Amino acid sequence: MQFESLSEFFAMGGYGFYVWLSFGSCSAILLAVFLSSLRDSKKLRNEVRAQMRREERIKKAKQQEQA
Amino acid sequence: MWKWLHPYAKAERAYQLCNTLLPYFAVITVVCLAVGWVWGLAYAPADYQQKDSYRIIFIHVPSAILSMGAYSSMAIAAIIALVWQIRNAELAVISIAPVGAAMTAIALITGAAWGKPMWGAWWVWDARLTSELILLFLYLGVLSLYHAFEDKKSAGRAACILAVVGVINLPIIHFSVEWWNTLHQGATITKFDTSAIDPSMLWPLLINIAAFAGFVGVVTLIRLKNEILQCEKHRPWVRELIGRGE
Amino acid sequence: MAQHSYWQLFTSVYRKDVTLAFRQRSEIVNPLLFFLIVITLFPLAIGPEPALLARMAPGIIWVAALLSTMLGLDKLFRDDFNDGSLEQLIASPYPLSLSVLAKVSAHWTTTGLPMVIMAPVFALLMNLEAQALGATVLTLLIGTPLLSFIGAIGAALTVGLQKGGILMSLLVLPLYIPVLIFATSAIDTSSMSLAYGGQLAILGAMLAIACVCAPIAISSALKVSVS
Amino acid sequence: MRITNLLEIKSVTCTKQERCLFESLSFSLEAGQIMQIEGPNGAGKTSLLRIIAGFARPDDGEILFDNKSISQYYDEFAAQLLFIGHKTGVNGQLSAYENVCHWLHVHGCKVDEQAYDLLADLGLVGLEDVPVRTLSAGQQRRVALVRLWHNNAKLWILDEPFTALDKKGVALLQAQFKKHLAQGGSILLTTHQDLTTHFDALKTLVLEYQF
Repeated sequence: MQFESLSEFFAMGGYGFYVWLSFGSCSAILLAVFLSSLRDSKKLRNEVRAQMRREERIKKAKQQEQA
Repeated sequence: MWKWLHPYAKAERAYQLCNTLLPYFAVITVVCLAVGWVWGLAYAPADYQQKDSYRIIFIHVPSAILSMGAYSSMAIAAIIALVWQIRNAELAVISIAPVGAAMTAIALITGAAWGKPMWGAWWVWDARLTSELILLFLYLGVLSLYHAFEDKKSAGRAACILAVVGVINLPIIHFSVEWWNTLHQGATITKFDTSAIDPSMLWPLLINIAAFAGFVGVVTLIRLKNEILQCEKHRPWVRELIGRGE
Repeated sequence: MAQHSYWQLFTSVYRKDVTLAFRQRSEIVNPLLFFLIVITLFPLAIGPEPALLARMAPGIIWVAALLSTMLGLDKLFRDDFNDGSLEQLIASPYPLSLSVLAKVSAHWTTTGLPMVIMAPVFALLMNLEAQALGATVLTLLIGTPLLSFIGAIGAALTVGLQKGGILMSLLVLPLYIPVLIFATSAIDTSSMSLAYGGQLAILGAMLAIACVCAPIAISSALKVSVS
Repeated sequence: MRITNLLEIKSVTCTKQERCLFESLSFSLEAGQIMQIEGPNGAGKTSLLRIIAGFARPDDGEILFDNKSISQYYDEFAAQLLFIGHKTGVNGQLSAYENVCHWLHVHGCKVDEQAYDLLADLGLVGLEDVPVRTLSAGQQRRVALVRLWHNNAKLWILDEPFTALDKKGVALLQAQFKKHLAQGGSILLTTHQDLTTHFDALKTLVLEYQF
């Protein structure tokens, strides 16, 4: 371990601001891209389920018409 | 001659392939990221000159490498899509673009954050940073062109054409920016590349590169699965798959 | 089968576009006026101090040339796309890249060439040294067709879109950067009365690449936009 | 004359905005045949024509012309193709004569003094050198239809050719269809009015509207 104490670790030899700024922004961007991909996939699945339900309703309406 | 590739042109098979690959990429990413960051931040020795500010290298260099790597793999997928008319390659181009743009953004931000302690200015018109900035414009061009089309099929092909045009111009841009930078060399001394990096710093750097590559793989696979489902939405295998709640 | 003469196609498409441009005189005058206005903005913004203006003249002239070429690009395929002639060009026995080559050269003749002719006037406005004038005209002569070729790729990609204008410049400007770098440095070195043949050679090489590769990219982009 | 399978559409599928217009559609067209595609609005008639003409690419399936796939041999196919869509392909600023000459050059046909006679055949005498935008919609349509009288294409693909045409124009057009079929050419068209003259080699294809 290069640093004696945790506080020294955060100080990063005086450059703490820059190091943690870059690591923070990097993890923020990585997280943003990852979560937006997951959100897209959930949205897509809901869209398909909604479409399936819509077609159910159309089919049911057609059957009532014929019946 | 591309016969073995063709079966993956079938959307469902490609979807299953992404599903099988995803866990491996995820494991690599998580492990390497954890090890790489802890090693780089806490255990790697400080640089004799720049002391601890050099630790930004552990995310700046991997993201810069991956931004170029993602663009070239996007261009290869674009060439495959245009030459062999393989629809899945088009979807791959669209899946790589966002995470590639993210990598370029990270490289720019960490480059600027690293430049401040070293050269005293947030933005320096260093050749590599400028090429990275133009690469970001190329990514944003591909993404905005894709989202400008309503019809997803022609959107994919247009994005492929732009990716190929971009990759042809990439070396020209890089060469001219390098040349332009040495022309105005007098302005700032921009010795940016770390000279001989000794193994104690090299290993965490390699692990971080693997971690970032794994991350690009994970996000691309997820987005590729989304694009395949989006494009095959009306097909029975998709409805049955989503019905099962996968 | 009718006689296949590529030259007949090239001249016909070229003549059509040039006559269309001359019928609506504004299509030629507008980019030039825009060029002039952008040139006059800078002294107003930076101050009239001659030495400073002369130092910045190459960059300003070339940025203005870049923007006015882009202004003229929108109409390159827009009218043909809207009235259906683009479809007829695609459904013709001749390769589409040949008619695209004709269209881009017609576009250059109506927007690029007037800029080259008017360059001395703009150089005068910007108080550019006399010996740099030759370099300015030469770089514009080689550079503007290059701008038309690269810009036509962006125009072809966005012709089918309603809000294509801004998007086209977002796609095309990064690709213009190498041209800008070498053209302005050619004028710079010539104003220091040094040899600038190297930069011109690189511009010429880029033009050669663009002449060959751009029509292929443009025709595939047009086929995508039409579909 | 051996019936050669001029045009073959093999299991073509097309989806637009997540709506499947038609699925694995297959039919063929021999030389000397005319096929009329009928269907309600939005059934995908125009999309089908644009796919056959090679402007759009189908989701899957392929189109063969003289047993050669049109995507690989597009230039050869285009030499034999004449396509007139909703958009006439006529430039408003140019005169009718310039438009016709330009089209003939682009399609590799010899251009001689015939252009004036062709325009006369279509009832555009005296309007040859006036900018086309000043003509009426029907007259502009006729300027586009002049191509049917002077071309070397075997396959005609026409998207609602009778729109904006008066009775005399429609009759004129159908007479030209007969002449083209007699010379062994084939026609693929969509129209809402029924064909008034009788064609013996008439095939019809009906596209239903699919949700």
